[in-house]
Amino acid sequence: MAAIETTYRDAVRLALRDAMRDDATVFLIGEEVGLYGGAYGVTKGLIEEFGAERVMDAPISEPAIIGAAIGAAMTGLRPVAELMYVDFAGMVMDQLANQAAKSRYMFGGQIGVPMVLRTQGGTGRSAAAQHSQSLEAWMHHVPGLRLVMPATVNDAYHLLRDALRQPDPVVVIEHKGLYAAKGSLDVEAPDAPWGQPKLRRSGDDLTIITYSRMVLEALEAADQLAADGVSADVIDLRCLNPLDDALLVERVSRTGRAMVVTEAALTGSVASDIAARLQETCFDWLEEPVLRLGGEDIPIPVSPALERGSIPSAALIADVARWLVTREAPAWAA
Amino acid sequence: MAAIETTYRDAVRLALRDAMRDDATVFLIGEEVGLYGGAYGVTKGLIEEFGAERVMDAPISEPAIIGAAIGAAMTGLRPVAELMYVDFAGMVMDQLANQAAKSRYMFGGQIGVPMVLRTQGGTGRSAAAQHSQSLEAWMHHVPGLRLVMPATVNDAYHLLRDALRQPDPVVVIEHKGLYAAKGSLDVEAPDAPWGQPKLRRSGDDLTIITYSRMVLEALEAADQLAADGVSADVIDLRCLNPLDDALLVERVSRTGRAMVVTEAALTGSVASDIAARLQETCFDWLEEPVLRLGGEDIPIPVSPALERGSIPSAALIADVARWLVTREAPAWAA
Amino acid sequence: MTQHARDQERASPPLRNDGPLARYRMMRRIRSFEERVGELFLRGESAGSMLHLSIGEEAVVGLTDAMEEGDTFTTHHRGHGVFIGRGGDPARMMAEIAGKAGGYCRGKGGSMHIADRALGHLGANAIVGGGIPHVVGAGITARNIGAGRISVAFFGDGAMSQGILYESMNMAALWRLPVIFCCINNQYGMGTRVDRSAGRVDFAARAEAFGLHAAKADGADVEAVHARSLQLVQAARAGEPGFLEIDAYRFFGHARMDKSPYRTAEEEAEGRKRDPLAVARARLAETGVASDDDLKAIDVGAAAEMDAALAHAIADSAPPLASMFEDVFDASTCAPEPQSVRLARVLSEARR
Amino acid sequence: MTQHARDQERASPPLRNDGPLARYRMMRRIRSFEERVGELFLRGESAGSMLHLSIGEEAVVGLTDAMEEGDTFTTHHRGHGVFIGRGGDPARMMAEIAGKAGGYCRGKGGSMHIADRALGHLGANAIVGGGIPHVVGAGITARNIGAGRISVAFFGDGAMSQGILYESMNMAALWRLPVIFCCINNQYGMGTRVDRSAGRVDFAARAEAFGLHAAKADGADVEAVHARSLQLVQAARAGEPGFLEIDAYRFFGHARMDKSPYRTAEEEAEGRKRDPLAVARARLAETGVASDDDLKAIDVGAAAEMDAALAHAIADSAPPLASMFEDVFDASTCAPEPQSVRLARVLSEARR
Ligand SMILES: Cc1ncc(C[n+]2csc(CCOP(=O)(O)OP(=O)(O)O)c2C)c(N)n1
Ligand SMILES: Cc1ncc(C[n+]2csc(CCOP(=O)(O)OP(=O)(O)O)c2C)c(N)n1
Ligand SMILES: [Mg+2]
Ligand SMILES: [Mg+2]
Repeated sequence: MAAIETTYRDAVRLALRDAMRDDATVFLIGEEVGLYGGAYGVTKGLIEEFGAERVMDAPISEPAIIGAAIGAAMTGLRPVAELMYVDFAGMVMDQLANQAAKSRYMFGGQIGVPMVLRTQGGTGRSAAAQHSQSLEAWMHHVPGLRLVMPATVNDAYHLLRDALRQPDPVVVIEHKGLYAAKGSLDVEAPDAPWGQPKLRRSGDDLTIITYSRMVLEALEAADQLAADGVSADVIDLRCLNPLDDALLVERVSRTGRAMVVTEAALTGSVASDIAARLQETCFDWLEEPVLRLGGEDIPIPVSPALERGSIPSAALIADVARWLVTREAPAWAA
Repeated sequence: MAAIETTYRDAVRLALRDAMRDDATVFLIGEEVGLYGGAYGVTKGLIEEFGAERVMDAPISEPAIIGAAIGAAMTGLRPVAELMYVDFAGMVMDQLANQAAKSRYMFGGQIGVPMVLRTQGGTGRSAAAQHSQSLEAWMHHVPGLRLVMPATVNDAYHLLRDALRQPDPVVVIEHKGLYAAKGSLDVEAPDAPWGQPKLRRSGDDLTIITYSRMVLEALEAADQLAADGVSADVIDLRCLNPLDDALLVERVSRTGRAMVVTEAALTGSVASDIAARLQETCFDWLEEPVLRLGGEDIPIPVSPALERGSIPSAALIADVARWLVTREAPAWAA
Repeated sequence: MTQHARDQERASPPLRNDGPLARYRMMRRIRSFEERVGELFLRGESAGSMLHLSIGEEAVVGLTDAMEEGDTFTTHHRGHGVFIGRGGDPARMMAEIAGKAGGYCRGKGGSMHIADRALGHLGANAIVGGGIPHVVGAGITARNIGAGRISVAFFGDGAMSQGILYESMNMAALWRLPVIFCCINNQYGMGTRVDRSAGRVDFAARAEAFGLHAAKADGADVEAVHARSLQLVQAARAGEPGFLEIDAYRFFGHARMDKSPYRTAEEEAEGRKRDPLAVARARLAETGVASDDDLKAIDVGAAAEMDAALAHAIADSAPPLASMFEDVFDASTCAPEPQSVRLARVLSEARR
Repeated sequence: MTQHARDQERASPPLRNDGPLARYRMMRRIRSFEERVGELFLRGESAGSMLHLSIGEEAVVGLTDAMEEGDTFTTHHRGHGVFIGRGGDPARMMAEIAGKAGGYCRGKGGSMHIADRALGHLGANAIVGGGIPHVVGAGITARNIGAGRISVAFFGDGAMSQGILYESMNMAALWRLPVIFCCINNQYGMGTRVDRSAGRVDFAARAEAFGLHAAKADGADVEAVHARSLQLVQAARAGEPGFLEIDAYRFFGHARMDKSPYRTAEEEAEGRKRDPLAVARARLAETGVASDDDLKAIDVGAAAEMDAALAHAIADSAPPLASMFEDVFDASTCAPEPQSVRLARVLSEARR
């Protein structure tokens, strides 16, 4: 089957549809996933094809939704629970971290929880402080949870399908700002094997490491940089936990300069974790510290200008990368 | 008033008692804080002195306990909400991160939430995977939340009293393994100013940075190292967020070697964040990467031997520090 | 009391006790306001599209009007009406919805996070159920140091599925707090009708089982809501917490982008017949309390007020970029370090 | 079915339908087991002190005995009794409580996290309320692909204050799932008596308000519990979920370190009179179902069985250190990298 052009939103929907066609135990449970078709339209049409027992519109009870998915996973189904916004993670971290992630371990290997939690995060819609967060760091810190964040249309499909083949819980965080993004989907060709990062662009001067929507900003930044004669790697992490860092180490030990970019509030972010790891492993090859660039350490403001200003953009990434490589400070740093 | 010898547990209790005597708006709310005297005996006797309206035994409703504390703080009281185990944070992160931490910001500065959340974490009592965690990283990643973790008897008192003077929410995480620890308390002399780390021991060869119970392990490790002619700084972070890193930068740029130690699962830990920051700031002075040492990336097993084996000990810290300084691998690394 | 609150008090009619006509006027102001919010969005001037209009739910004024100065409250994402009912300034609200510097929250909160502490508003919330336990805390404050103040949580039928509501109800009953839980049942949580989210659709029975005084009132009839509210408010002041369900209908989509394909046109037409403004208007005319001209004057006055609010919001300026670092912590303490400062520290040539 | 489960089935008496005498025997086994757990602790052989004995709550057997093979369940931190009631192997349980390699969870779980998937046990939970929603999921499985299987959540009165219970009840009622919520009300959550944690202490009323069949049974009378249970199990199998409160008394402290200073000796003495073993024993003797000798033989047999379990647990070996990295993920995928490996990578001389 040849690749098709489609959107990130539709790629997720196709992944769900194909998984549900292939495996009768897969079902969806979440708020507004059925009649409404999903808050961002991702699950549109699925209730018509699969019925209300496999596309379950749930009451606004986030903890019990995740809990129910866990119980279903323990007893033979493959639930895809949807948390409408990752911002609601604070209601479900107990079920996610204390139950889903620990059951196999606490029970000595007896009880696996093969469920997928789908959610979305990020800024870009003036949705304010409680609907714009990037909270992957909370999940990243939980042993037993796998965490993936697709940046491309092809990954939106494949990471979800692969997640649905795992024997353990996987959190898939999509990005609200990517749903309308267009790209190529080849259902037979994942961008990279499950668990591995992907080099989206290669360069010589520095390695930019990022994930989710920031991959697009980083690629745009790399274009801008190229125009200035600075050539950058862009690595898309794809699977954040467990992390396979072989590619990162390989590229960073070549370029000697690394920058880790995240949309999340920087303090305590996944970017910090990756930077800490990389400087341990690549220390002898580093010309400069592993630099972190993230969201400001503030709640997300509703004003569009403030929201944009609080998050890395292609221009900012390019400025900082140039600074790192050429030691020339951008105008705003004066 | 002269210093007294007391326990960490009693220092916390004295801080609560003194704060309640000084300020009629301070009250406690939590599970078993009254008649039972606290799961670890911290609040013993307070209900007798202050009555049930100021020492409120709450139903087992963690989200609403934190939510009620928030509402009380918004309207003029100074609540100390107790979360019996930090392991239950997953039930309350919504109230803590989306409500307490963001209210001032979302409402443009109008509504502060001057509350304290007291909780305790850590290993050492074979309490298994759901009662032994170190989840400070979740709070550390929340803009608007202050986070402190006392390691000493004196800090157990002062950090709590200082927290109760803040206009914004503060999370105080105690350590279950420290409650019985003895030490000196001087109610007039904090170990360091609010917000600042404390150099607990100074050395020349490396700087060990840690917090909470690991400070004790690090100090013991430093003793062991001294016997081998390796001299180590031990810095106790005390206040993890916001972080004042001046002392860290000063010491690490002197020793050129740094190790950040945590009891939490290493991936996504506060140790990663501090290591990432330090290598950025001190890069030119570093002889070696900033090394992280933490809990293994696993849930905490109940078996005492497994539990102990999954967490840094003084011996492990010493071994790794020696390795870092002398480049001689310990026997177990062969 | 802030200067603003004082001005407010002068500018607005007294909040209560002037009866049905005042309540009609308040309901009209709410509806006109919400219509202007829709316009703000259509003109591309709102901050985002997460705008939830309370049209059809104006009878909530029956409860806001039974509250008194000093009482506090929390609202949900569809809370404009409740707040106007408690004296909110439409111009500052509209400016906030537009994300402007002169908005209630300096452009940081937006439609779902409006508050005015001076008016007792402890904050609107975008987390379904998120603001409910805060009234329990306000109730503790009232009990421990207060004097007769009550606190009211306003939320939708969707929040009836949130566990934190039951935890909060239980605490209020256990501690006999001066608190009221008000469910504005507009029959839908986004696209989900209550009979698709509740195993048994008798919300008052749930509240009663937790030990609250519970009542259900017809949301098409603001006076019925008001009568029930007066009883519940009186009981709450005496330490007997209550629950009120206002049975209403959401006239339009969930948010501005939603065209409600999950319900039929017939159902909507039926639902919109339960219009609290039409009912109140007809009764005021019938009983001779107000002439048609009086009522028209009220309508026109409300429209003019809200036109002005809309114009004000559009004219107001965007917040300065640097303001994003303010209000994370109280200004007397510290602000977060901007990244630009950290990067300069790390990368400046002076480093070596 | 695992080998263990098969052995188990041979070794134990059939789980149900052999009436009051079998239920007495089961209750006696539970009590003897719990007594040995206390001994394990006193001998310093338990993994930690978080040991919650279910003595006084043995009438839960009335419900476990009404369940069938293939039915699933979750338990709380005080769940030893429930699990033995469903066929749990005391020796492997005791070994787990001692943190040993031969325990049900290979020494990783301990008293609060025992499970035997083969017996339908989906896991004990140390989070109050944590296991409740899992039966909703099991109910979905039963509905979507199952055949008449029910799932039962066992929890304490303390969990009646957890919001997730009401969320779960609502879902079960809404989706008509084959699920039962069983509250073992032992009157206390740690040191808090139910009237200090509940605004209105009528738990069945709460469940009814959410649309469940609700019943309360005398926890001193296992046959009363059993009769109610049979009704609820039958209804649940037909898609009508239920709620059962077993009204009992916690004979001892909350955990092994707790001497219950928050309650009076008189109250305890009264409470301990409500002893389901004494009641069952007396009735069996009275009705002539069993002679005193029969009953003694049962008691002695149970004691011997549990002595053996205790000895087995003490003799069992600690789990190997390296096993800590197993079971984080399924063995077919990957295990976490031990720190020693990472450190060697970072610090090995080969680095440069
Ligand atoms: C905790 C949480 N879950 C889900 C949402 C997404 N959401 C926003 S409004 C809404 C429906 C709420 O329905 P209801 O409470 O009846 O209020 P209404 O919109 O009808 O006024 C949902 C599901 C949310 N904001 N918060
Ligand atoms: C979410 C959560 N909150 C608090 C605790 C601490 N805790 C353990 S048992 C317990 C009391 C539980 O009471 P109940 O549910 O009645 O069970 P019982 O101990 O009486 O069997 C508490 C508060 C916990 N384990 N989990
Ligand atoms: Mg609604
Ligand atoms: Mg109990």
